[in-house]
Amino acid sequence: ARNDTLVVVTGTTINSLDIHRSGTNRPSYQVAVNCYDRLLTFGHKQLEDGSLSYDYDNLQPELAESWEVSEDGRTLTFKIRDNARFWDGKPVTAHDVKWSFDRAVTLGGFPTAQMAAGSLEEPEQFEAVDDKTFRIRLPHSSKLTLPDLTTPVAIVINSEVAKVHATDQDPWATEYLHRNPAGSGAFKVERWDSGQQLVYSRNDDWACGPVPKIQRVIIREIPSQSTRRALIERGDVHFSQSIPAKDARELEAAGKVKVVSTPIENCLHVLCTNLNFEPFQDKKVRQAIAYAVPYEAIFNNAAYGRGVPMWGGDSTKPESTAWPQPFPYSQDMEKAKALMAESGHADGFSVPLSFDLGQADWAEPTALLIQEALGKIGIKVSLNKVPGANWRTVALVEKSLPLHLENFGGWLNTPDYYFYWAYVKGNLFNSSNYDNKEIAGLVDETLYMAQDDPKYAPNIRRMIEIAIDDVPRIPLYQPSLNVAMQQNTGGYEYWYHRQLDVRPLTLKQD
Amino acid sequence: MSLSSVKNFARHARYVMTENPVTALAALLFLLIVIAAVAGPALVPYDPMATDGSRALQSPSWDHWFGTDHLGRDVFSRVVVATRLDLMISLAAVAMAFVIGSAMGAVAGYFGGWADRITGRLLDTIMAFPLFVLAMGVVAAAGNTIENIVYATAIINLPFYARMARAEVNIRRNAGFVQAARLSGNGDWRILAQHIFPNTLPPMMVQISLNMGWAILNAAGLSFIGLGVRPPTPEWGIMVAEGANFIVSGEWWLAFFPGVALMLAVFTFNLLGDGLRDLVDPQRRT
Amino acid sequence: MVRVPKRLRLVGYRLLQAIPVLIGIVVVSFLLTRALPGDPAVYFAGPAASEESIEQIRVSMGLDRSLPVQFFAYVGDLLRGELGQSISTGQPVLTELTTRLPASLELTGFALLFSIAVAMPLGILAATRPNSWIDHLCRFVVTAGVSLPTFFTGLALVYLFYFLLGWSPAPMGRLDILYLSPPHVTGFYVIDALIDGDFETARAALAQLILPAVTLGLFTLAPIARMTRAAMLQVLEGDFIRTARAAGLSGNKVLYTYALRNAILPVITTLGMVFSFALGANVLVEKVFAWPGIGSYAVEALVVSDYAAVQGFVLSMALLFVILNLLIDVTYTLVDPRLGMED
Amino acid sequence: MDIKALTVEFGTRRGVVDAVRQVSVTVAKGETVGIVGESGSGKSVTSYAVMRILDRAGRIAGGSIVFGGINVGKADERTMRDLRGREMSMIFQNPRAALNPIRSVGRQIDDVLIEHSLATRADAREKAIDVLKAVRINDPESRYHAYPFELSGGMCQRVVIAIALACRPQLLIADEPTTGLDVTTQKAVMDLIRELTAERNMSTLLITHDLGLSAAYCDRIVVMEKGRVVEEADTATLFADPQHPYTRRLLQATPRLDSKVADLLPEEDSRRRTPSARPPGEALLRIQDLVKVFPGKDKGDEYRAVDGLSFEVRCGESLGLVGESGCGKSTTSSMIMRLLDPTSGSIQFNGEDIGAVPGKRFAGHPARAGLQMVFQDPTDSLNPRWSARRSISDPLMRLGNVRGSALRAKVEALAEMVGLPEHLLDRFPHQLSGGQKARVGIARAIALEPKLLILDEPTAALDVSVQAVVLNLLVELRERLGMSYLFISHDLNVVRLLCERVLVMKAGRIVEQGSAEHLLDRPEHPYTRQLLAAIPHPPSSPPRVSSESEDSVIAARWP
Ligand SMILES: Nc1ncnc2c1ncn2[C@@H]1O[C@H](COP(=O)(O)OP(=O)(O)OP(=O)(O)O)[C@@H](O)[C@H]1O
Ligand SMILES: Nc1ncnc2c1ncn2[C@@H]1O[C@H](COP(=O)(O)OP(=O)(O)OP(=O)(O)O)[C@@H](O)[C@H]1O
Ligand SMILES: [Mg+2]
Ligand SMILES: [Mg+2]
Repeated sequence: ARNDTLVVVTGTTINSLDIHRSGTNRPSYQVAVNCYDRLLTFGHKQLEDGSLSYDYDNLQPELAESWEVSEDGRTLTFKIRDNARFWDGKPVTAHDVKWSFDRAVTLGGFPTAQMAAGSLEEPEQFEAVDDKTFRIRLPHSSKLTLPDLTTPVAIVINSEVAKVHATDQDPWATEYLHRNPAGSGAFKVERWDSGQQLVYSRNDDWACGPVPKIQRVIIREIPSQSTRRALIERGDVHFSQSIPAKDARELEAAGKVKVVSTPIENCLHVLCTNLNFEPFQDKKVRQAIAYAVPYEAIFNNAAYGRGVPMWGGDSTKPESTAWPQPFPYSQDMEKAKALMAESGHADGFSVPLSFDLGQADWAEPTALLIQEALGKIGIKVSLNKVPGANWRTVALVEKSLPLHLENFGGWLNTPDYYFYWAYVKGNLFNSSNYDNKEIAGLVDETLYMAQDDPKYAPNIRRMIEIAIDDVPRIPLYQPSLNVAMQQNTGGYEYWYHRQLDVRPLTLKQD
Repeated sequence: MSLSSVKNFARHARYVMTENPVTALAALLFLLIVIAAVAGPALVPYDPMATDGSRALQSPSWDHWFGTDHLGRDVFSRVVVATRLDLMISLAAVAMAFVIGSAMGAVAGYFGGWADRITGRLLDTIMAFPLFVLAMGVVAAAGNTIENIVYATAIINLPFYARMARAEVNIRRNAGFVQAARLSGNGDWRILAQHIFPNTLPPMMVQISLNMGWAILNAAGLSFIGLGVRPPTPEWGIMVAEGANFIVSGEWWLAFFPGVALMLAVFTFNLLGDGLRDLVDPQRRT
Repeated sequence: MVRVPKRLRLVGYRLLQAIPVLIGIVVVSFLLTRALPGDPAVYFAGPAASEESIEQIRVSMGLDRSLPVQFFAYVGDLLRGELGQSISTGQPVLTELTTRLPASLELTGFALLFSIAVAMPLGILAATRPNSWIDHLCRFVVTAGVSLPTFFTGLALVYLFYFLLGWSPAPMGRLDILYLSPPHVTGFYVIDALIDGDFETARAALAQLILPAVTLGLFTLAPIARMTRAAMLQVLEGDFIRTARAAGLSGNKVLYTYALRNAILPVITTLGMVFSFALGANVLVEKVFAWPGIGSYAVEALVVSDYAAVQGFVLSMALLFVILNLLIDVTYTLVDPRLGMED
Repeated sequence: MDIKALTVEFGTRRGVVDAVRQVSVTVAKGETVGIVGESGSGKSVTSYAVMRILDRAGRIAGGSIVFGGINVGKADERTMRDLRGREMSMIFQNPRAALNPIRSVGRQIDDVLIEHSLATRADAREKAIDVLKAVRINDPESRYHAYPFELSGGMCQRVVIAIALACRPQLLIADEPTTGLDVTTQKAVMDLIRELTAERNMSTLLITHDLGLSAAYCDRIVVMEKGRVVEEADTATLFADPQHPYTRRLLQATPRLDSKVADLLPEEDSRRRTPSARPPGEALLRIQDLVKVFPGKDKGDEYRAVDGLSFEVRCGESLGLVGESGCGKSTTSSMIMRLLDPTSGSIQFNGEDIGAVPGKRFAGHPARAGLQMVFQDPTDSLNPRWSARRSISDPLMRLGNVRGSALRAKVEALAEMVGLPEHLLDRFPHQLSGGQKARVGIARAIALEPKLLILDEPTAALDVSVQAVVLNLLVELRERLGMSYLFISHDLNVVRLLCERVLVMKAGRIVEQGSAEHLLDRPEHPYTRQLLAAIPHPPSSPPRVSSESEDSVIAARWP
């Protein structure tokens, strides 16, 4: 039986089987990916290194057999597959889609915010025209809506089953779905021992794609990173998700297991200055820091060369709209010192550099290197590890960390989407408290604009130009998502949501 | 203290050591640790904080006796320099626990009654927490500064001293020499402080030395779960904890040397206990 | 005879004594959790949540109320047997505790078994030959055991016995992937598998247990061995040992029936302490061996300020502690006829 | 049994110590031989060597011990094990400690019987009960299941004897079998041993420091000093005509019915003192209806340790207080000393009711310095971490307000007064002998020149020879400082040496009082008579035979 069972190790805990529930953590999203279907999905493409990735430019049907966009782009009509059935045999209908979308926009929290990114904000927008036809009305056309329908949030739930378990206090059956997924996806949850493992077993009747090759997938949670490495290296597990960069480099060099590293789209590891703090309000100080950061050392010693350098760009005026792209800074202590001297803080100052305990594996060496380098331009840095629970509060909600390491990445792969979250005042990931009227205006104008709109490219370039000049966020590098697998394991595909999609995986018989 | 009593004490110390070779070994190691703590920063060949990407993760060699870590820092220098901090953490934590704990215990044991009952329940409450978890809680709640680590360690060590002091004082509170002290016009507090308490010291010494070792381990454990001393301060526990992730990839020296240092220190403290007791026990004097 | 009621009364008195401790624990755990940094509402709301949704969740979790109100609500829940829901694992705390506690107890129990099996003979050996080289060696060995940070020992053992030698199974928790967990009876896999008659699974569960148990056990050798030695030494000096020897009793009879049984009393007390100590040390060992126990649960919960989970954990530990002390008292009264008879 | 030129060595921290040197003793069948000598003279070590149960550090370095044809020094451990218990056995001091505290006494006897194949598991119980019967334990069937803590000291000693005699050995070694028991129980136990050994025609080796005891029970006596035998003779001969000066000193130090304090020391000893007869002054201390009730665990079992005591001590008077162990003597003295608060009654000292001042606050009371006490156990009463000098200084500093060089001089003067060599002042208690510790205690007590000194069995822990010196010292101090004594003891004979008037106490009450002479010669209360009869006497004053049966004596103590 071992031949059609795939064993995956991860370091994180799956805490719910329902992505819509509040409190559900990121690792749990994989259940939505593997056990539920969405209306749409992306096709895939082969990257330069030969590995597979989803293709942002290639929308494909999943539950929807076909879809139509109205002239004005404000009405989307989907035809549901005839043969699509939930696990209990009930056909998937437009009513299920409506119920699920209603649920996502009503429950609040993350699912609602993510739906809103696609301009999907209230139940009235969704209509089940008939059993197999589903319609969405948009307040305005948006290039983000269709991609947003591929996210793990936009899943379709078996509404009949859910309604049976709904109560007055809990009209959306969160308690039930939390433990009992009810989907139509390629895998069902066979067993879930919270904190230990999750076992998927194949849904042989899956209609929305080729039936997976693998019968069972066991996701084992192993908190110790070195144990995970030992397990994959000794061949006791097939697949290790999200391995540290160092392991990726060494395992690849050793050649016993396959390592795939994919630069994470629309994601940056950045050093954020917080403009609420006096020294950082001075652009010169920010630039001085950007010139003092030891990019090379960080890339080699913290990222182990995995990822894409984001320093040493050619010009301060970007030519392309590619995002992320290297900023034109690199370590130049003379310049840094000169800028410091010019600034109002010639004598330097003291500041704590904070990072998330959960990100320590790259953030800690990075922070140490930055600490040492900034010391040389007179900025005395102390390090501050913030435990996970507190991180989101102090960094993102209160935005009270003067200097910190951040790693936001947007799911939807457009620069304006990134800018929306990270550079617009008040938005969650703008932990710098950066406030620039022009960027805010540009983002507002561009966010829903189609990419082939003539104003799109200049707008984007302008945003990037301002970001380069103002540097509230100093990009360090674009990180990679690293995974390791046995030689007999194949079919791995990178996804923007960074969850393991187990559906295409294969296992060579040995 | 007169010269002769100093001499006497030295003779006694020598005797204690010759009688028990393990104590002598422990004393030697302790001396080594103290030297490293006092003179460490002056002795080491490299700046323990200086990173250098070009020499990251080198295995032990002539230049770097204990190798270098992932940021190219010299492990030997870091291990030596860490001695001071570790020694300070354990000394401070144990001193605090000892002073407060034994005072509480002594009062409870001597006066009995309500004082005793309240202290007893308080200690039971502390003891009912798995101690390491309590330390975690305190540090998590108050923040992981060195002071908080010391406080947390002191809190979890406190019950041991309190209980011990209570028991030791209790068996002596009606001893003949205490009655005699009363007749001599000593008040309760003076009797407790001058007559009874010093007599409880020998068994406490063993506890102190055990706890010193334990305090270091505790700090190391906190580091392992990410609540310990903040980087880049060199501290054995955090070095082992960080180095642990490198064991499987073959960079054993990262965890090994600080681990050995940690072990040696704890080991020394533990072994020192019996010797210390013999040293402060007048009964053993000749 | 009057012995039984007197002892019963002693046990009852102990139970009564536990009440203020439990109250203390409830208060301390409540205050401790509220002192934790981080806002559970923010955490619970998930990424990209808006301020209103955070506020909404704060209200639904009751965190907008004043501390005393929260405390009484908490106590009220407790009295109804409600421990609440853990936000980090999404499970009711009670379920988590009932599945995880046996795992920790199994680990700790085996560790102590191992530790006793090694430490007591060492202690006896050392006590019968005080200040000999054997004595020094024993002291050396057990001290070495307690000097190593448990996580370091654990990792080293994993590296050696799993990674390099391959003797031990993958450190992936309580049971290898190949096996299904045995039907739940006691929650201890080894015992449950044996009850089920499934020796294969029992063997596999045992194999998983060995390394973590040894790691934890090494750490607890020292107190047990030291106490055994000290108690044995003291007892062996006793007049009644001399009487027994003068009456011509054999060496073994004197050593085991006379000396050891007397020396065991302080050792039992130490065992109780060591047990609660080991439960604390579990936290680290569980993390290394991916052991789904209560310790690793507590760490996670603490780090994410999971109030209900931390409180539930602390309470269950306190109850365990009270039960343990009771057990020790009962054992004491079984071994020591004097108990409850003297003042 | 024949011991020839036995030498026993101990390896200690300061090299090898000869505890026993060239000792030769023979014990014939049916004979009772006593070994006497002061503490540390090697009596116990000799007997341990015979049993071969020396400590690990000890070793038979020379000589031979032949027992029934077997050379004990050379025999292997198996033979020895068989020999022990079966051929020779031993009774120890402190019977309670000599029994396994957590094993029922019956089982302990079983163990011995089974070990020596005298019983099987099946019939062990029955045989053990027989053994218990033989040592006259009441109700042996139920006592079989008793644990040592459930038995009185005397009963424990009977059980120890039962264990020793279970295998019907040829030789019984009794090492101070009665220290720790009070006089009446001592007599009962010794009589039992005598009876049993006579019945079975056993040899007995009785080790004691009490010459009176050995005189009463031994055929022959061996006197040991510093590890050597200095004299050996028939009991009668020894007492009539002691040869060795050490023996003579020992004999002399043993109080007899007619001896005076001074007689206890050799004539040439400068420390001899004779009390002068002075008319008693006015009442210094007046006790009225003093009661002390100790609360028990339950309401019902509170204990009246002192039950309505009234007496007075006059200025310059020495009052004796006697009674068996546990009758409330120490409780009374603690109350007078204001270490313990009485339940009711008054304590008037110098006309002031000091009983009304709580003990807690008495430390600062002006009368504190006038009331001092010498404790029963000199070791326990000295702070082990303090040198003798510091112990003696303590009251002077606290209450006398003496500091600096004056303090030094005063302490040295006190040391001289109690006969403590100056160089001992800087020693710690464990470096002093029992007699020396007693002197430190006395020096401390008289440092403030108290009006009333209570002596709570000040010599109970001391050897007779040391006791003699201490008693004379007390006489001298009283003459010099004009103090009043309340002398507490369980030994009427000792009390008489020092006191003009004696109170006899039983169960918290006074049963008889009068002048010392009168009480000794014509005791009226039966209890007083019992106490007197129980004291063993050296032959020069033949022991009086008690009319009471021993069982009633024991019953008197354990109701
Ligand atoms: N284990 C030992 N190690 C070293 N010296 C010892 C040991 N046991 C006894 N001695 C020494 O042997 C000497 C004789 O001791 P022993 O116990 O025979 O005296 P004793 O005559 O029985 O005295 P007591 O009346 O106090 O019982 C003492 O000086 C003592 O210090
Ligand atoms: N603190 C106490 N609590 C309860 N009972 C006590 C206490 N102190 C003494 N007793 C009891 O009071 C009685 C008298 O004790 P006390 O010490 O006065 O006797 P004693 O005559 O001095 O005896 P000994 O000759 O053995 O010293 C004893 O039965 C004792 O058990
Ligand atoms: Mg003796
Ligand atoms: Mg007394």
